Amino acid sequence: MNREGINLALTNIELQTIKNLLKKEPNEVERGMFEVMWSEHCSYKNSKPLLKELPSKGENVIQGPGENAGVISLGDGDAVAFKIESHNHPSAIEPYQGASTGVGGIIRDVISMGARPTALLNSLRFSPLKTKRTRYLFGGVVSGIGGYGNCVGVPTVAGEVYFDPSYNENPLVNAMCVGTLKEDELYRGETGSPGNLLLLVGSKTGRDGILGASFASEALSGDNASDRPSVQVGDPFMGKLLIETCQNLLKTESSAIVGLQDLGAGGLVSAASEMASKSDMGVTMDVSQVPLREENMTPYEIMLSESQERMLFIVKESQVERLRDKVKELGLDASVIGEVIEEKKLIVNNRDITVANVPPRALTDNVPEKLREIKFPQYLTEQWKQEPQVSQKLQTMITANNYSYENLIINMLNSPNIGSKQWIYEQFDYTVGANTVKAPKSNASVVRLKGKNKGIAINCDGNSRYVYADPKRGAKIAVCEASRNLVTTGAKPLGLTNCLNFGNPEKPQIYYQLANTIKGMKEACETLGIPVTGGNVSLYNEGENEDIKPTPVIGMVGLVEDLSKIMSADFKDEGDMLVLLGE
Amino acid sequence: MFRAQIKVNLKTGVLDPQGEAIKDSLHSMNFNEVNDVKVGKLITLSLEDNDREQLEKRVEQMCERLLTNPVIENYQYELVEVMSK
Amino acid sequence: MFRAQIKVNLKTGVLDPQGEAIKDSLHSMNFNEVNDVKVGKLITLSLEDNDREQLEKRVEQMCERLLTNPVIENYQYELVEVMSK
Amino acid sequence: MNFGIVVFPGSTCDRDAFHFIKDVLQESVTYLWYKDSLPKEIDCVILPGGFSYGDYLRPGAISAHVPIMEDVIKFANNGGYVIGICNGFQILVESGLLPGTLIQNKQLKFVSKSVYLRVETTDTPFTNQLNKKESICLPIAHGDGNYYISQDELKQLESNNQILFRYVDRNNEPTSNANPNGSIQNIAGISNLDKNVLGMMPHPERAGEKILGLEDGLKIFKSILKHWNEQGGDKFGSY
Ligand SMILES: Nc1ncnc2c1ncn2[C@@H]1O[C@H](COP(=O)(O)OP(=O)(O)O)[C@@H](O)[C@H]1O
Repeated sequence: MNREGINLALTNIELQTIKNLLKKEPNEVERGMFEVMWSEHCSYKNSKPLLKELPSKGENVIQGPGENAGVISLGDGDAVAFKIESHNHPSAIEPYQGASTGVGGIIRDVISMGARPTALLNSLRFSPLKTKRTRYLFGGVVSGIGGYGNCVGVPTVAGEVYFDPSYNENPLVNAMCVGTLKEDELYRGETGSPGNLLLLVGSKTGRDGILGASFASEALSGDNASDRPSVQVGDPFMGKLLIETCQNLLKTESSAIVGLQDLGAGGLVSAASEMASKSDMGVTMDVSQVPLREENMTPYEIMLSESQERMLFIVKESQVERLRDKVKELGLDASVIGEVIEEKKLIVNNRDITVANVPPRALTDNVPEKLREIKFPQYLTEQWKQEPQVSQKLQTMITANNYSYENLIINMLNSPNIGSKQWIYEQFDYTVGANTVKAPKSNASVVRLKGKNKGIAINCDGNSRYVYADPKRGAKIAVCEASRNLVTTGAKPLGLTNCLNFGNPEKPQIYYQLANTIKGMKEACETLGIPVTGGNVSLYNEGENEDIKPTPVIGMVGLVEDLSKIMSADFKDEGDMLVLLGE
Repeated sequence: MFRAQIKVNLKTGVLDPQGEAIKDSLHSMNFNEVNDVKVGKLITLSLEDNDREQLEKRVEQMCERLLTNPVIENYQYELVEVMSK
Repeated sequence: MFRAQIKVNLKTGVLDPQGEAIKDSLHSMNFNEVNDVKVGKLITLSLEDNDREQLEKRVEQMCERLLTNPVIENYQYELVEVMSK
Repeated sequence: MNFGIVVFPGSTCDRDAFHFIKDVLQESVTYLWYKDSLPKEIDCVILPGGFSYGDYLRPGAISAHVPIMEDVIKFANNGGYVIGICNGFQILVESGLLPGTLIQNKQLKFVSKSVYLRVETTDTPFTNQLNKKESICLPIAHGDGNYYISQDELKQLESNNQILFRYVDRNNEPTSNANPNGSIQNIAGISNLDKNVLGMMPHPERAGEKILGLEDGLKIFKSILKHWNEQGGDKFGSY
């Protein structure tokens, strides 16, 4: 989970709820823990009631929403783990690092399920590249995505990008990762029984992202300078070592490892409390055992730090030393920082002083959910009235400009939304891994499973202009487009993940867009029989003047049963016939 | 004619994985006296102008607008007068 | 305790695409007084030793064996004594 | 034939090369950990692609100094086959086994695509199964593949036939448009003077299977097998 959309300010109602839950006034550390865990990004307080409606079951679903990534069976004991996530706000502040840490974060979500990352995708939304600032942001984001993915050796096989002025202040950067695993090698964020130990693996902990929490969900202001300290810097080299270390440990030490969880938004607080409450256990931790990168860090900072490239392993006490040595041999820090306990408490100590003591469930489950006011947006009333006139308008435009079919086509191809995306994908290593059967320049990309005649087809889609014009239908179109793209390569769609990028949910018209988008997605998924195995919500994407167009991005995964039967869109032979199917 | 030498370094607290990797490598080569390594950039500009005060302002603008990334880097510069060729 | 500040620059004649690109950008931003841009590295080492002469040799070895690539780069360094904490 | 693939921290193409040797070429292959020494039975060392040590300082610079490289240098100086692909090429120039150096791509951007290469020399252990001036197609994916060497040394490379591959266009010409990274004279791969060390930026190990779309990489490895067999196979080796 990456930091995004965190609104630190707890409301009075929330503060009162916390007091009731704790039966006391929270101290500074405890309050910070609640602020992060009850933020929009960690708690989904604005969207949870709506998301419950999405179908998440299916015969192939091994893991639905609730874990770091969804997992779907590919048959014969093979499975695929996948998830999409936004890193919009950090990318608007520091495009290279923002995008790069976004990729790193989604990779860790997938490795924490026990999978080896096999492909990356991304979905980008920017203002048309007319200003220096936008070009700087766009260029930085593209090279940041490549900078991380290329360096860790996971191919970036597909993506999509749209340009629209509504993303001027809030560009969108969504990253998706797909990993493969054996069904019986699935891991979850579980603590197991009391006495198991918490082994923190990876980079040292610094002050990354701590002060930044407050900016992320508040409207981005023009003066980014004040946001500086919040920027997280990724270290893909460490990220690569983390992938290999996790794979190595999970394959060779499975009897010693009980569960694992990546550290993202909310850092240690989030990882520890989520694992504890899922497993109905408690945890004690000692912040003095956390390897630090900077001097004089307070317990508050250590608990909330969002330093990248860290994972939390839960391991059996008897084997911890061997594991620790092995991790160090592989080039990473490893430190025992706590223990699983029976009592359902998250107890944070600094040596022998207790600095926080809260029930894990209070952090993860008890946030007051918000069903917001919904109002039919004014702009739709007007737009829908005009709808019948649209084709007429188009015709008038064509006649007025004396467009021939030829220059109409050239004009369309000239639009950055339709034209070639070569400038982007040539910066991404899409062949590393020697599994890429189709990518890019195809409707969906296909990566094979080595040693088998089958593969995974993947892509992501979401045309926000349609969603803006009609949230419910637009969402259906997005799901259908994604599944069509899979089907046309010869794959059977198996499941989807989604990223809901929206404006300020406190505005009733925006909440209308969100609620109806989810409704549309639900209907399309039910009709097509495609389960939703996870996703991510990014709200408060608003600038000073406007909210972004509602932008659900659908990431879909399908199975290619026979690689020799893949279809591609290029013309094959002279004389072949073109056939139009459908309405 | 002036020459500006601009030293660009990462701000304190910003992760510097490169410095760490170089330090480890130096240690493995038995340069154990090395305690810490930082890697920054050194940008040298040749400037066709003779007004030092004016140039100072210009160099600062260049640093802030293009040469450095104010989000994670800070800089220092020196202006030295040089003979034109 | 000493600090070594090592300036690494490209040898003359070696293509410097980064310097060229920065120069073009600066020109397009109307910093037309910029004649030439060179981008090098600034490596700062903290050294746990007090023998300056000995350290000079060591720093040169580090530069030649790891820190610089003699095919394309040259270097200069300064050693400054600093107070240990 | 026994291939050994060195795994540096941050290697990313080690597994691709392993798969290629084992499943496609069907020869024996082992991973070699960078901290260990080079086992005696290895006939050919592969330095794989990737971002060893995150490309920090200069690509390949830190890796050139890890323990196993001392052995690899001895092995190469005794005539053992060494192949450096992409980051492996960068490690070879940093360790002094190959002349010149690789700097940042002229466009200052990472470049990932398929390129055409012209085979310039066939009289080597790596190209004897290719025809002179044959055009082959391989993927590249790198940010620092811009080969640079002084004019004097370049002349030596040429007169000793050490330039093995050049980037060319579809007409088999080394034009500047066909040059993906600014390399001097479109150089994509070179060997040492004795022709037992190969460094190349393109990835032959990603191009050996029909399903992946490109197969020309196979010819390079078939060349090595042929050369090794001609030298007496098992009886050769053991440096
Ligand atoms: N941001 C991106 N990252 C990676 N690949 C991309 C990106 N944007 C587009 N592509 C790739 O470029 C190709 C063309 O994209 P697009 O124009 O969106 O095609 P289509 O509309 O046919 O899906 C596709 O293969 C797509 O995966």
